[in-house]
Amino acid sequence: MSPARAQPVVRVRNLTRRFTLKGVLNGVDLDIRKGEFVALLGRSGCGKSTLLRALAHLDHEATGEGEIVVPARLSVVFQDARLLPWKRVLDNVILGLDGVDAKARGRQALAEVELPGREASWPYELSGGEQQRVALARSLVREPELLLADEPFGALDALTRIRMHVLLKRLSAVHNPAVLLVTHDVDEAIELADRVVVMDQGRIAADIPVDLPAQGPERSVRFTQLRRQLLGRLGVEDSLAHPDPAIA
Amino acid sequence: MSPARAQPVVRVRNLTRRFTLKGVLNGVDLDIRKGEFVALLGRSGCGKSTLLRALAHLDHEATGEGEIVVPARLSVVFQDARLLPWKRVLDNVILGLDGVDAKARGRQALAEVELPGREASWPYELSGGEQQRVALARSLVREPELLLADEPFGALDALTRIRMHVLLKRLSAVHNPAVLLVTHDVDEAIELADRVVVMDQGRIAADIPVDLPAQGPERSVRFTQLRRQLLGRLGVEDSLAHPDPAIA
Amino acid sequence: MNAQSRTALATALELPRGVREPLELPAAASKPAPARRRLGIPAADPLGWLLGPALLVLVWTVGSMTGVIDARILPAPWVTVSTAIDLLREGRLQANLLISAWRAAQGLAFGVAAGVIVALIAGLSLSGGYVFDGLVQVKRSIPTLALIPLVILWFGIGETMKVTVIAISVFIPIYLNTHTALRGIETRYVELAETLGLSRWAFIRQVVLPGALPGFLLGLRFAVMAAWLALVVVEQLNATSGIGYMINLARTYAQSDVIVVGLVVYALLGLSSDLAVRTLEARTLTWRRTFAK
Amino acid sequence: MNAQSRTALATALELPRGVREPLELPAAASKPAPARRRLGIPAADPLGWLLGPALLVLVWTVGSMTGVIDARILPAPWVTVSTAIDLLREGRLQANLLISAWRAAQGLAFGVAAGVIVALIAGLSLSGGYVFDGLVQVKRSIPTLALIPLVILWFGIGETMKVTVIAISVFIPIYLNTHTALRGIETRYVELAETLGLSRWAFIRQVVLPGALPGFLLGLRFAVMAAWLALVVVEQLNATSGIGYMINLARTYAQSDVIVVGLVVYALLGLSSDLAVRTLEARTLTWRRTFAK
Amino acid sequence: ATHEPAAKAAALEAGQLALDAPLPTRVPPGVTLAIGDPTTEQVLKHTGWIKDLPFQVKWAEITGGPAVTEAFHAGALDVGTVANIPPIHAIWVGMPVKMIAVRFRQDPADYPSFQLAISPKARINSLKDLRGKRIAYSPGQVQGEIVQRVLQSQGLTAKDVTLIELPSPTADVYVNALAGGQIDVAPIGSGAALKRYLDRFGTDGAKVLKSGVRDDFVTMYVREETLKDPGKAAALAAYVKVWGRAQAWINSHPDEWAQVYYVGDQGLSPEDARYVVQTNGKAELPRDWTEAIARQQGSVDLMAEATGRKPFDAHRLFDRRFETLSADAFAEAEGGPKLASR
Ligand SMILES: Nc1ncnc2c1ncn2[C@@H]1O[C@H](COP(=O)(O)OP(=O)(O)OP(=O)(O)O)[C@@H](O)[C@H]1O
Ligand SMILES: Nc1ncnc2c1ncn2[C@@H]1O[C@H](COP(=O)(O)OP(=O)(O)OP(=O)(O)O)[C@@H](O)[C@H]1O
Ligand SMILES: [Mg+2]
Ligand SMILES: [Mg+2]
Repeated sequence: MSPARAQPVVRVRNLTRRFTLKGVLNGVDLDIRKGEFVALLGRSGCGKSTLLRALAHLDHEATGEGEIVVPARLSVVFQDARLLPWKRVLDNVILGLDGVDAKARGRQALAEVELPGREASWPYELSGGEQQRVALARSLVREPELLLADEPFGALDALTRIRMHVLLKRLSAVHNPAVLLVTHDVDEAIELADRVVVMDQGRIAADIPVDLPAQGPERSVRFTQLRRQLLGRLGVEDSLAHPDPAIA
Repeated sequence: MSPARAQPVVRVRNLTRRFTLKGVLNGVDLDIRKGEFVALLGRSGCGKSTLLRALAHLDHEATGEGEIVVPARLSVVFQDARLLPWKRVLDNVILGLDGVDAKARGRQALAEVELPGREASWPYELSGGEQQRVALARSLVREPELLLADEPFGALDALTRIRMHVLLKRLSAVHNPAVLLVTHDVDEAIELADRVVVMDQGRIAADIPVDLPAQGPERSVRFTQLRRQLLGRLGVEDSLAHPDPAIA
Repeated sequence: MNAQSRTALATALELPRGVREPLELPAAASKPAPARRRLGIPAADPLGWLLGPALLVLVWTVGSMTGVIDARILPAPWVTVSTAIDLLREGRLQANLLISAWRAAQGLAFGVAAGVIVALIAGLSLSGGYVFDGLVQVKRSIPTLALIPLVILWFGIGETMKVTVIAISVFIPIYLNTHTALRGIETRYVELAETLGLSRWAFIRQVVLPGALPGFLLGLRFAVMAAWLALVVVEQLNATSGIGYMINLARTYAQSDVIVVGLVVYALLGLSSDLAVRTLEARTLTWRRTFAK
Repeated sequence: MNAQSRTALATALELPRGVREPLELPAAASKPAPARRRLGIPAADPLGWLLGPALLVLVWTVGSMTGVIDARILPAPWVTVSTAIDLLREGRLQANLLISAWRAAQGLAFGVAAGVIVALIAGLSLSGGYVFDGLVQVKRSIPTLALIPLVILWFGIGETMKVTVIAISVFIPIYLNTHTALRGIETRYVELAETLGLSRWAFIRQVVLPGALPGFLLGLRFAVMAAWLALVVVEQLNATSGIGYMINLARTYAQSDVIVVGLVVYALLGLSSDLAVRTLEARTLTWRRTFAK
Repeated sequence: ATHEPAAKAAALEAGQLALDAPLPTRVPPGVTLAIGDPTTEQVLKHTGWIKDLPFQVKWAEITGGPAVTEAFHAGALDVGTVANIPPIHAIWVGMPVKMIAVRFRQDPADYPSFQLAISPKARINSLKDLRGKRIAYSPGQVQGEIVQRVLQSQGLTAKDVTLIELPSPTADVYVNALAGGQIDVAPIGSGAALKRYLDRFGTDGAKVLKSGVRDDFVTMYVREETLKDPGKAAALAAYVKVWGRAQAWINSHPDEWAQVYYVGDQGLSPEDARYVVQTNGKAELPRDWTEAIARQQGSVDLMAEATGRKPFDAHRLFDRRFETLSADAFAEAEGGPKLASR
């Protein structure tokens, strides 16, 4: 979790992208260092997925310019699970991997996302959250240098979500990838990230390091502060911020 | 929001469903009265979508038995947005509606989900959250007697989500439909529902009325209690329940 | 109280509608709405498609019995059966069929292989598309009969020529369907393959081929039929055997009973080879969730 | 430091790879990895498919000039052109073409209409499927040539017969492609239509027809070609005009120069009508995001 | 062995045989002929004479003018057996050919190859009633020529009747068109098809009229290129002799022939087969081709007028070095030399 003070592995400068007439990214600058975990927040439709797709060299449809430097070994968790419908679950996970141990690694990854024994299922036989976890397993199993994840936990219940957080943290610590995680859950962002970035108007509107004390009551205070700050950035006023007035 | 003490409009008795060998629903009993708002919680893969599909008479693939009574005019928000790719956004919203005012109503619904001016977009031109909102608009515009919504807010940011909550509450108050809402967000469930139902092992494991005082500090206390109770039901222990220790 | 719809589901949900529910709910039952209309259709009986041909045979039989169908032009079914038995007893039918089937099988094999390979080349690269796509259009717009002189020139009048002509007829639908199907693979999956860093060959094997399989299989249904039908043309040329030759010969002598036997054999061949492809379809496309399987 | 991939994107992202980036990043540039491989292919040049036919003409010309191609079998391009000019001057080519085009258009219209309607009936109802599906298989497995005697009996030898035979040839690919496409519509969308309470007619109009459109259009590409090709068969029968008649007559008289003109005309007709269908495809399928449009 | 048009033509230049040089009598080893003559093939196989041929044969089931022309073009065939029209067209499309054998029928008036089948619905009792009727016409085929000659014989022109262009690669098209009343008259080959037509529709009033036109001209022809090959020329000379013998054998073994070819090979019933053999009449091979040339000249002129081509001297179609070869072999087999020319 401790980002090396090295050259950034992701370097984005003045990135612009537009669809036909509509400008979506209007000059995004972003650096991510090796091992750094960055969460990306922003309104629905603000251009988060567009940015991720640009980083993955997938925006063949958009026009635009700017500079992008990313590691060659990157891996994307798409906003939709995007499993190949004609491959069984395990084959989806190990797609494109070769080597004798691919199957074993795929099986282990499936077990880690709590889907042991579902190797031979077809994608259509999975629930929404199960599909999402298979997609996560597919990304994690290839130990990327850069993980781009577009709301990978959106369809998960509270407990499963927590387990996935633990998994992601553990794997991050081992393989030390740079991570850019899109999420709508502010708590999740604070909990997981080293830095939270908020997009607005096609730009990075805020770039806030998560400096939580390790433990104790200070941690909780800082957490609440950070949450309030981020929600404010997202346009949610204190009074609306949480249905539970105890927190507001 | 005040459920009439009438005959339930949804009546499910001893519903069982299995896929090939796997039993998913093992005797579900559920009543929903007219105007009642029920939230459905449960682990990923526990059978929530299966139950919704059974209520909508869509489970042609599963086998099973049991009794189902539902109103004829029901409307489903699927877990995937499920927009027809060959129809523009407005046409997707008013699909199957006729009458001269269909277009106007569709346009209004789009404005209500904060997508004014996107009538002529193709579904592929929408972001994930935008697609989800179009699907929501499509369900709301037909003023159903029963609304079955499968995680309709999963891909929305905090602010948009709050606005959608407000919208749903307002429309519910006007048209008084029965609502069954699947969500993974416990706070959302408490905030919106009259009753929260938790599924486990293919059964309704808990059926908890949301009896929040209207205002004041009692409300916040009861809110926290309810959340703890529900999270407990979902297997999340207090210490894990929230990344923010202030709440635990 | 609103209109209500009720269904009680027996073990098999595909039970015919209108089956009585085991449980009664008096209050709700007072105003039962019709069960939600099912727009999708239930799984078809695997032998249901026999109904159409059976009806055809029925019409033919009744028409022949009542004399509505002129037996001099279309011999009655029983005449056809007895002619067929005669032909079988003489051994002519089997022998011809065997030879034709061997020709068709060879042509099919070469045509399918060429069709898939060229479709891949033309579908997966811009320049391949430029070179082949127009050429295939030119080829398929030229009547096979008019090509025969050139084919004879290049491949002689022996078996090579016959197998080549069949292969060419097979090539077109395989190419066109496979090519269209693979160009129709959703971008989502192509993007996925790109981010997973799939090699071109892995991309073809894991994404393109399975994704284009439904289209290929439809092409195969056309192709199998094309192979049989091409026999009628090629077996006019320097053939002394084969089912196409048999029909052509019978036409020369206006032997309508033999012609009809030939046509019935064709129909049976067509139905059974189509059935074979469809079975293959059902086996290989289990992953598809579509309107009707 | 890891391998890095860099791309600087000019206004059009489809710029050829290898274009120099405007910004330099010295540290990162020291170890640039190849840009992520793009498996999808960029949009094709709309005239690119002309390359194949152009190559063909080139081979033909060079072959004829060097004498590799025997002029008695395949007359040289310039001979073909001058023959075509002669035919045009005599007015024969235009007249034949016009008559043929009118026949093809009529047959196409009837065949497409019948194909779509029967595909809907057979595709959307179990019993319709039972009745029609097998029948269509029977029909398509029987060689048209062998059916001609029966067709003559039922439809005479006039224009009706000709249009009917063309319509039948057109019917098969339209039916088969549309039927397969509509049965291949994803269950998701059928379910959606069910929950929205769409009427059967609205379901057909809003879900089935647009969903089956890609398949139908492929069928149309086959059908248009089938209409032209059927001319060669029907214009043998009681015709004194038409492009098929012209080719047939030239064949009996072994006039290879006229035959080749006919074939070239066929190739041009095929290419241009196929182009028309593809343009229609591009217009109506804007909503599709596929591997290559 | 005959699949090398251009290359072979060039190679031949050296050792070529002039078209007026005497035919070599010895067939060198290794000569192969591709012959499209299924009936003779059957006779030779049945009689075992096939083993005595002094050259290799590749039999081809290729009949009919267009198919033979295509196979000639492709160099896939050396010998074609057709009626008299296709060689004329071959000349016109620039492929020089020569006839190397000619076959007529004895009593051609009684044993016509083609007869005019009359639809049950047409009121036609004699050739005089043809005016204004719908007649099936297939340009380029011998059936077409017959129709034109019949009209000529009745003092009619194409304008006096309705010619319906309907090629008949197979008899069933004409039979059904007649039965359905789509056409009134069609020339159908005497034999099984005609018998079948009468059997089936005779009760409805279907009739058959003799055309009165001679249509018994059958010829064996080859490309000049083939004749320039001394080996092949020698083989051809040998073949026409065997062919003559085979014609005589057919004449003298009608029942055996019916059984061997029409029943055994073509799948007709014995009854039909006998009928066909009977209506085929007896072959006659003229020892003098003067008459054949005159008749052929008539055909050339007629076709030239019909198709707008340039007429030519029919003599160039005949290779008279072969004139007596087949006829002598035929006559010998028939039992002693008898002059068959009239
Ligand atoms: N192919 C496209 N053509 C036109 N507009 C597009 C296209 N793709 C995306 N857009 C538009 O660009 C904007 C940004 O989309 P993007 O998917 O990046 O949003 P997002 O931040 O990921 O939102 P969400 O949180 O809802 O997924 C949206 O307004 C969307 O409508
Ligand atoms: N068509 C199917 N065939 C076989 N198994 C299926 C099928 N559909 C669903 N299942 C299984 O049934 C179980 C319940 O699925 P369901 O979609 O109802 O879960 P869910 O509660 O909606 O989960 P989530 O919150 O992840 O969407 C899952 O374990 C799933 O794998
Ligand atoms: Mg997004
Ligand atoms: Mg679900």
